[in-house]
Amino acid sequence: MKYIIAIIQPDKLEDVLAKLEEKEIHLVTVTSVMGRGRQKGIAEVYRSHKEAGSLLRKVKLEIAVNEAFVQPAIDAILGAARSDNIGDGKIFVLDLPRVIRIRTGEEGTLAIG
Amino acid sequence: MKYIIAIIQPDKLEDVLAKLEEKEIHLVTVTSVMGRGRQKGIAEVYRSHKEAGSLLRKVKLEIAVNEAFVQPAIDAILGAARSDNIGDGKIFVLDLPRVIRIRTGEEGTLAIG
Amino acid sequence: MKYIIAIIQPDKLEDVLAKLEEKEIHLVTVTSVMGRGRQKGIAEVYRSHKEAGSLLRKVKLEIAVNEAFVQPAIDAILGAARSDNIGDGKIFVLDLPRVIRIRTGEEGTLAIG
Amino acid sequence: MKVKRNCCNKWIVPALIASAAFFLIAVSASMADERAGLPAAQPASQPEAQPASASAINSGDTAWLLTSTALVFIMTAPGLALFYGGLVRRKNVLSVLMQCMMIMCLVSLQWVALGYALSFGADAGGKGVIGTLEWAFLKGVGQEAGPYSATVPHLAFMIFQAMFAVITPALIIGAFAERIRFLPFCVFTLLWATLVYDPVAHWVWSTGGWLSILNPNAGAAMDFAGGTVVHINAGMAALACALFLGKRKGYPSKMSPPHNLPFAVIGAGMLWFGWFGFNAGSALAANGLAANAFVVTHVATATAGLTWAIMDRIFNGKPTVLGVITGAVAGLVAITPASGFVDVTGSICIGAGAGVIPWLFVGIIKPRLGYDDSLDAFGVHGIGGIWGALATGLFATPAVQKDFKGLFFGNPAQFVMQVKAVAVTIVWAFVLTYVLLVLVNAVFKLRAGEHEELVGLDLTQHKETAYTVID
Amino acid sequence: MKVKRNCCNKWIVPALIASAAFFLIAVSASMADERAGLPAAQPASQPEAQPASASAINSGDTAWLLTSTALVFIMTAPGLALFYGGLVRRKNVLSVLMQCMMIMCLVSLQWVALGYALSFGADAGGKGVIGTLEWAFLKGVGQEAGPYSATVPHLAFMIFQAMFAVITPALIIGAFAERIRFLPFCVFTLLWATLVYDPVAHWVWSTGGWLSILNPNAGAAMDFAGGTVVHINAGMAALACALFLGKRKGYPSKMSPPHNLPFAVIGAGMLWFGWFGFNAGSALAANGLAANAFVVTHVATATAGLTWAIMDRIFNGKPTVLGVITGAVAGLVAITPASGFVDVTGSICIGAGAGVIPWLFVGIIKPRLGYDDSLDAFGVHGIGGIWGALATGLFATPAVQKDFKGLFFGNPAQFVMQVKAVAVTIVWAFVLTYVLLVLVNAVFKLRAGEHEELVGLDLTQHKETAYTVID
Amino acid sequence: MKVKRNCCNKWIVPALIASAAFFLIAVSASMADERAGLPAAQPASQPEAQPASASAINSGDTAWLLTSTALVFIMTAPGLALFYGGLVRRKNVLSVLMQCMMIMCLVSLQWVALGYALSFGADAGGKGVIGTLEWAFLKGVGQEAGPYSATVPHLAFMIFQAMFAVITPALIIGAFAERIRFLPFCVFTLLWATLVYDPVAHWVWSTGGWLSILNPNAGAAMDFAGGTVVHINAGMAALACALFLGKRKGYPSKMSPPHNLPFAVIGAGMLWFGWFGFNAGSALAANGLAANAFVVTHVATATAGLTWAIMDRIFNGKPTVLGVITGAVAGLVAITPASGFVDVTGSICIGAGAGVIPWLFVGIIKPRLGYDDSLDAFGVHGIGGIWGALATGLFATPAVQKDFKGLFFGNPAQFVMQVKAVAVTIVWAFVLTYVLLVLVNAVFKLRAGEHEELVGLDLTQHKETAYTVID
Ligand SMILES: Nc1ncnc2c1ncn2[C@@H]1O[C@H](COP(=O)(O)OP(=O)(O)O)[C@@H](O)[C@H]1O
Ligand SMILES: Nc1ncnc2c1ncn2[C@@H]1O[C@H](COP(=O)(O)OP(=O)(O)O)[C@@H](O)[C@H]1O
Ligand SMILES: Nc1ncnc2c1ncn2[C@@H]1O[C@H](COP(=O)(O)OP(=O)(O)O)[C@@H](O)[C@H]1O
Repeated sequence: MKYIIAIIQPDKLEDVLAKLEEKEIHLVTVTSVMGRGRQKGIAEVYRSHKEAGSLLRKVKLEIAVNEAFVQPAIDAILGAARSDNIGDGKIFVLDLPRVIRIRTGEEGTLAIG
Repeated sequence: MKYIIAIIQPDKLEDVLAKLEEKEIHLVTVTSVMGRGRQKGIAEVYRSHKEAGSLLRKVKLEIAVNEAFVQPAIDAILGAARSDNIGDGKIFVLDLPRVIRIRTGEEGTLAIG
Repeated sequence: MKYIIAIIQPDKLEDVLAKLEEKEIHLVTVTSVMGRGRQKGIAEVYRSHKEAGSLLRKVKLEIAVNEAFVQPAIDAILGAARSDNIGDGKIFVLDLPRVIRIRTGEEGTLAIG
Repeated sequence: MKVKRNCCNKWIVPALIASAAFFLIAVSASMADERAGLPAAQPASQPEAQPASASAINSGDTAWLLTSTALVFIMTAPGLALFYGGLVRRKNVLSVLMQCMMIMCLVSLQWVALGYALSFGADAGGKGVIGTLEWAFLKGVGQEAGPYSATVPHLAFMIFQAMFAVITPALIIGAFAERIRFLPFCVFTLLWATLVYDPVAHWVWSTGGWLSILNPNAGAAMDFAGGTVVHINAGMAALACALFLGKRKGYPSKMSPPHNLPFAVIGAGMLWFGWFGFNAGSALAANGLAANAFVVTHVATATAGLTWAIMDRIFNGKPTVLGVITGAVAGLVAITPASGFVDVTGSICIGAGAGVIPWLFVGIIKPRLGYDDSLDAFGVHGIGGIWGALATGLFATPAVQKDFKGLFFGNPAQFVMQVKAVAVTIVWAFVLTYVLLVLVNAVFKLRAGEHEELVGLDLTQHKETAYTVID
Repeated sequence: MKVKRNCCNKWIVPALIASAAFFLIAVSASMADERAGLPAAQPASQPEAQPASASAINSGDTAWLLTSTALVFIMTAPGLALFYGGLVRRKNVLSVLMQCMMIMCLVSLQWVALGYALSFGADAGGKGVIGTLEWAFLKGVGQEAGPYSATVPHLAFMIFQAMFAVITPALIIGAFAERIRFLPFCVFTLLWATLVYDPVAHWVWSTGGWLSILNPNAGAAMDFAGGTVVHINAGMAALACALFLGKRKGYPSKMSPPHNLPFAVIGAGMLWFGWFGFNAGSALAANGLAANAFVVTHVATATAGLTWAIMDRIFNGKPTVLGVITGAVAGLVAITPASGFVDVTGSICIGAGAGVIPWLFVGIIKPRLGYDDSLDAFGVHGIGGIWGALATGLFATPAVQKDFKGLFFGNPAQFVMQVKAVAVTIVWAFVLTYVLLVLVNAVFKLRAGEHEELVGLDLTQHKETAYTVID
Repeated sequence: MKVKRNCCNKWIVPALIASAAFFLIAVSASMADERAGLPAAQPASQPEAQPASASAINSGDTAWLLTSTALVFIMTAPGLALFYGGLVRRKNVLSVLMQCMMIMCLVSLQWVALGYALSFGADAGGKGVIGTLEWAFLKGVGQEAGPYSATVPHLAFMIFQAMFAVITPALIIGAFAERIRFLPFCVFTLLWATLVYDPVAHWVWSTGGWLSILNPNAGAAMDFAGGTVVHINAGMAALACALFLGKRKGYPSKMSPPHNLPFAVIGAGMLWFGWFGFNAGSALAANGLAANAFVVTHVATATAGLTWAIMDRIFNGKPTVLGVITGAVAGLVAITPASGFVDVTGSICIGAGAGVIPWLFVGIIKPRLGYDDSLDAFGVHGIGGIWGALATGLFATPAVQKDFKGLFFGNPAQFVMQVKAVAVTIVWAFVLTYVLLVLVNAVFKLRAGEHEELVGLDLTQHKETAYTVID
C-alpha cells in the first residue's frame, strides 16, 4: 500500500476531488497548509514594513491506497491540478506497510478503502 | 521506529489523548483536517446554491514511537476513537528510520520519547 | 530521497526558513499544528472550569529532499530551532521512494527541487 | 432523514395557515381603524387636529427614546448573539446567531400583534394580571403621546418596549445552547414570550399591574428597567431549560473552551453600550433622571467587572477576559432595576455584589449542582437579577427620586415588597417555563439527537458552516 | 509586473494634480466666503445676528438627525463592509472592506465638493434635472437652518445626506466583488456618484426636482428614504456591473461558501441598527412621523427575515442564517421608500413581499439567467427596491401623513407615478452605468487578471492578507 | 512559577484593603450628603425645588450628550480594543482586549472617586494646576445643570468626560502591546490617569485651568475635544513606554503581520463612528456648532484616509487597508482639537496633513529611530495630535465661532499659544510618564519575561486562548 501526499493549489481542490471520485478513490484527508516553492509570493506591506511573503496558501491531500490505485490517483491529481504554471505543486508517494480501520479494527488492504 | 498517523472524529480527541497517556504515550502532534470518507457529509445551502459538503471536520494525530509502543498506541486509539459508526477513521503506520530531538541533537530510539 | 518532518516552536519558523534558504533548500510545506510533549502547557480557566491545556501551538515543516540535502536540512533546522528549552521539537526522517512534479509530470530526484 | 423531513414538513401547513391568519387579522385591524374613522381609531397623526396632544411631544425626549430603542436593539443583534456565539463551539456558533435573529423576527411580530396589548394594554378584569387585546395590531397606538409617555409618541414607547420583549427570551438561549432543535425552539420562544413574559411585564410595568408603581392601588415593586421582568424572568426560565434538557454530551469534563473569545468581547462591549439605552432610556425622557441612570449603570458595571476579575485572581490565579466581561454583564443585570433609584454609592455596592454573588454561584456552587447551564444564563441573569431586585429595595435613595426609598433610607416596607415581587417572579417563571417545555417537548422533541449534537447544530439545523477551512 | 506598475504609475501624476486642484478650489471657495463678508456668504453662526433663524433650530430634532447620521455612517463602515466581507472568500475579504472604506473617503469628499450642490442645490435650468454649483464646497451651507430642514442646521442635513451618497455606491460592490481592480473601481465609483447618483437624488428629493414631492410643479414620486434614489439606483448599477464584468472563474459550480458567516451576521445587525437612522432620520425631526418610520422599518424587516426563513425551509429543507439576514436586508430595502407613508399593516405586507419576491429571484430566477451577481446586490437591492417603491404606491395611508395616499387608499394616480419613477430610474441607472463601465474599462481595464483573481485581490491589489495562518 | 504567584499574591491584601477603603469613603460621601440635608449637598433632583435651574435642562441637548457619551464609550470597548487587538499576534489578542476592558473598569471608578474632582473641580490654590476634591465621589454632582453645562445635567457632563478619561490611557496600549505584565499595567494606568491625565484636563478644560479658554485670566489654548489633553498626552506617554520597555523579541525583522485585519477594520469603523460623539458631543449641545464639528470631523477623516492611501500607493506600490484605517484614525486625531473652530476648508487641509505627516513619521522616520512602538500609538496620536493642535492655531476661523481665530485669519497670538500648550503637554506627559514607569517598574517589573512573551500574554497573563484550533 502507498501513502500519497499531494500539495496543490487551493482552487484546484474541487477539481482534484472530482477527478479522484471518477477513479473511484473516495477517501481523502485534506489539510490547509502554507508552501514555499519556486513560485514567488507577493511581498506584503504593513505600515511600510515589508514582509517577504514567501509562504503561499496551498492544500495538502493525503490518500492511502492499494497498489492498484496508485497510478490512477496520481493521474487524477496530475489531470486536475496541472495548470502548467509555477506553483502547481508536488506529489509524494510513501510506502505504507500497515493500515487499520478504527470502526471495525480490520487491517490491511481491506481497511484502506 | 514507526510513524503512526491516525484520523479520528474531533470529539474523540480528548478521549484518545487520555488513553494514550494511560499507555505512557505522551508525545503527539495534532492537526485539524478535513476528510472525505464513507461518511456522507451534509449538503450545505447558501442562498439556494447547494454545496456537496463532502468534506467533514476530522482530527489527525501523528505519533512517532518505538516498536514496543506501536501496538499499545494502536490499541489506545482503537479503544477510545471507536464508536462503530461510519466516520470513525483510520490508522496508518509508516516506517520511521530516523528521529532527531532538536533540543539535544540526540538521535534514534532515545530521541523519540 | 527523504521526506523530512520537523515540529518546531512557532516563533522559530522565520529563522528556520532563512537557514534552509542558506543551504539552498527552498521548497517547504508548513502547517500549523498543536503538540503535546514534555513541555507542559499552561492550564486554562474558563469561568472557573479548568482545562488541562496540554496542547501547545507548534509548526510542522515538511521537506522532501535528495539524499545530498538530508544532512544540510537537518543541520539547518537544528541550527535555527534549537533553544535548549523543552518544547524545541523533533525531526522525523522518512523514506521517500517517489516524487512527481505536477506542473511537468517529471519524476524522481529531478522533480524534488 | 427522510422520515424526519416528513415529520417536520407536517408543520409547514399549519405555519402557512397561521401566517395567513396573521396577515388577515392585521389587515382587518387596519381596516377597522378606517371604518371607525381615523381620528378616533388611530389617533390622528395630523398635528393640527389635536394641538394640545401634539404640542406635548418633546423632540429631545423623543430623540433620546428612539436612540435608546436602537441601542437596545443592538444588544440582541448582534450584541448578545456575539457574546453567546463566541462562547460556544465552532460547530454551533451559527445556531446561536440564528436563534437571536429569529427571536428578533418572531417576537417583534408577536409584540406588535399581541404582546404589547397583553403587556401594556388596559387591564383585563381589574386584577392586574393581563392586558386586554384592545391594542392588538397596534390599533390606537399612534404618533401622539400615549398613556405611558406624556412627551413622546406612543409608537416610540411601544417599539422601545418591543426591544425588551425581544432580548428577554434571547437571554435564555444561554441555557440550552448547543443542544436544542430549531423548530421546537421557535415554538417554545413564541409561547414563552406570550405566556410568561407578557404577564410579568403587565404586572410590574402597566398602569393596571398588580405590582406596578403606576398603579395607585397596587403594592409597588420597584423595577426601573427590568430586573424582575427581564432578568429574573429569563434567568429562571434558563434554569428550567437547563434542568429539563439535560447536559450536553461530554459535560463538564470534555467541553471545548470558547471558540472565539474576541467575539464574546465584542458582544459584551455592545451589550454595555446598548444597556445605556436600556436603563437610561427607561426614564422615557432626556433629563436628570436619565443622566443618573446612565451614570449608575456605568459605575455598577465597571465595579462588577473589576470585582469579578479580582475574584478570578484570588481563586483561579489570574484575572481573565471572560471573567471581566461576565462580571460586567452581571453588573449590568444587577443595576437594571435600581438604575432609576440609586445614586453612585448605591451603584458601587450593587456592582460589587454583582461581582461576588454570581461569581460564587457560577464558580463554586453550579459545578456542585451539576446541571448544564451552557453559558450561565441562570447564574448571571437569574442570580444577578435577584441580587439587583433585592438591592434596589436596600439602596434606593430619595436623592434620586424623592418618592422612592429603600431599607437603608428608612423604608423596610419597600424591601419586603421587593422580596415579594422576586419570589412571585421566580415561581411564575420557573413553573410556567417547565410546563411549557414539557408540552412543547411532547409535540416536537426539543433536544437535538445525539448525532446532531455531535456534528453540530449549524450543519444539522441550518445546513451551513460558520467558517471555511479551505478556500 | 514591471509593466503593470508603470502603467499604473502614470495615474499618479494626474491624481496629484487633481488633488492639488481640489485643495485650491476648496481654499478659494473659503476665501470667497470671506471676501464676500461672512454674514452673507456663510450665513451667520452667531445666534445674535439672526435671532429668528437661530431660534428655529430645535435641539431635539438636531440631536436625532446627528444621531441618525452616525447610524447611517455605521451602515457602511463597518456594517455593509462586514456583511459583504463575510460572504466572500478568505482571499478577497480585505478588498471588500477596502472598497467600502475607500468609498467612504472618496464620496464624502465628492459630496462636499460637488455632490451636495448637484443633488440638493437650486435647480439649474428649471427642468429639475440637476442642481447648480452654488453650494459647491459647502459655500453658504452653515450652522443655521437650511431650505430642507426648518429646525436643524443646514450642515446637519448635508452630512446626513452625505451618508446616503456614500452607501449607495457601496451597495454595488456586491455585484463585482472578487474580480475588480482597485484603481478603476475608484474611478468608476467617483464618476458613478457624480453622474448617476447625484442627478437621481436631485430629481426625487430636491426642491426643484422633476419627480420631487417638494416641487409643487412636479409629479410627486413618494420615496421617503431612498427606494429609488438608493436601492433601485444601486441595484440596476449592480446588474450592469455583473453583466459587464462577467462571471468569476469557477462560477457557479466551484464557489466556496461564505468564509465567515458570523461577520455577515454582525454586518447585518449593524445594517438593521443603522437603518433606524436611515429611515426614521429621514423625518428630519424627532416626532411622531419618525417614530412611525422607526416602527414600520422594524416590523417590515422582522417580517421579511421570517418570511425568507420560511421560504428556505420549504424549498431547501432548513431555515438558514444567511437566509434570515438576507431577508432582513431585503425587508429594510423594501420598507425604505414607504417608511414615512405606511402603517404597521402596510409594513407587514411589504415585509412579506420582500421575503418572497427577492427570494424567488435570487433562489430560482437568477441561477437560470446565469450572470454572476456575486453577493446578490441586484437581487436584493434592485428587486427589493422595485417592490418597495411600487408597494409604497399601494399601501401609503393617510393615517400616517394625511396628504399621501396609495392605490389601496383610493389614489391610483400615485401608483402610476411610482411606476413612472421606478421605470425612469431603472433605465437611467442601467444605461448610464453600462456606458460608464465601457468608458472606464477602455482606459483602465476593470477586471482583475486571471492570476490576480486566483491569488485573490487582497494580496494583488493591496499587498495584505486578512488573517495569519501561522503566527 | 510558585515564586511568581507568591510574589503576586502579596498584592492581594493591599488590593482588598484599598477596595474596602474605597467603599467606605464612597458610603461616607453619600452619608455626608444626607447629613448635610439633600437640597444643599446633592443639589435637588426635584424639579419643583429649583424651577429656574430645572427648566434650564434642555432635553435635546441632553439627548445628544447622552448619545455622545455612549458613542465615546464604544470607541474604547470594543472599538479601540478591536483596532489594536486585530493588529497584534494571535497569542496576544486577549491581552489587548483585557487591557481595554480593565481600563474601562478602573478608570471609570477612579474618575468617579477622584478624577472628575481633580480635573474639573474648582481650582485648588488658584494657579490653575489641579482641582480640589470637593466633587470627590460625585458629591454635589447632580441631576441639575452644572457649571460646565448650562442646559444638561451635571451628571451627564461628568459621565461624558469619564469616557475621555478612559480612552486616553487606552490609547497608550498601542505602545507596550505584546510585552507588558498585567498587574503592573493596572497600577501604571491608575497612576497615569490620576497624575498625568487629570492635571492636563484641568489646565485645558476646567474653569480655573491655566490654559483654559473658560478661564478669563488664562492664556487660552484652543482644544475643542482633546488634541492636547487626549492625544498628545497619550502619544507622548506612548513614546515613553516604548522607549522604557524596549523592543519586542524579534522586532523589527521577525514580527508577524496583523493576525486579523478585519477586526482592525471593525475597530476603526467604530472609532470613526464614536468620534462623532467625541467631537460633536463636545459642543455640549445639539446645535449648529455640533453640526459643524460633526461635518469637519467626517471630512478631515475622509481626507486623511484617502491621503494615506495615496502615500501608500506612491511609496509602497499599493494602497492598503491598514493604511486607510490608520490614516482615518490620524485624521480623527488631528481634527479633534480643531473641530469646533475650523470650517470644511480647514478640515480638508488638516486631514491632508494628517495623511502625510504621520505617514512620513511612521513609514520613514520611525524605522530609522529603531524604537518599538508596537502599534504606532506615538506616530499616530502623538504626531497627529501635535499637528492637529498646531493646525487649530492656523485654521480656526471666525466663521465657526466668531471669537476664535487662527493665524490664517489674522491672529498669530493664538498660534503662539497653541505652540506653548503643545510644548508644555509634550514635556509634562513624557517626563512624568517616564518617572512613573521607573517607579512602577522598581516595585513590579513591567516587562513580561522572555518565556511569557514567547508563549504569549493571553496564556501567561490570563490563562486563556482567543481561538480554539481544534474543537
Ligand atoms: N521538496 C518539497 N518539499 C516540500 N514541499 C514542497 C516541495 N516541493 C514543493 N513543495 C510544495 O509545493 C508547493 C508548490 O511548489 P512550487 O515549487 O511552487 O511548484 P512547482 O512544483 O510547480 O515548481 C510549494 O509551495 C510547497 O508547498
Ligand atoms: N484511504 C484513506 N486515505 C486518506 N484518508 C482516509 C482514508 N480512509 C479514511 N480516511 C480519513 O478518515 C476519515 C474517516 O473515514 P470514513 O471512511 O468516513 O470512516 P470509516 O473508516 O469509519 O469508514 C475520512 O474522512 C478521511 O479523512
Ligand atoms: N514522538 C513524537 N510523536 C509526535 N510528535 C512529537 C513527538 N515528540 C515530540 N513531538 C512534537 O514535538 C513537540 C515538542 O516536543 P517536546 O517533547 O515538548 O520537546 P523536546 O523534544 O524539546 O523535549 C511536541 O509538542 C509534539 O508536537
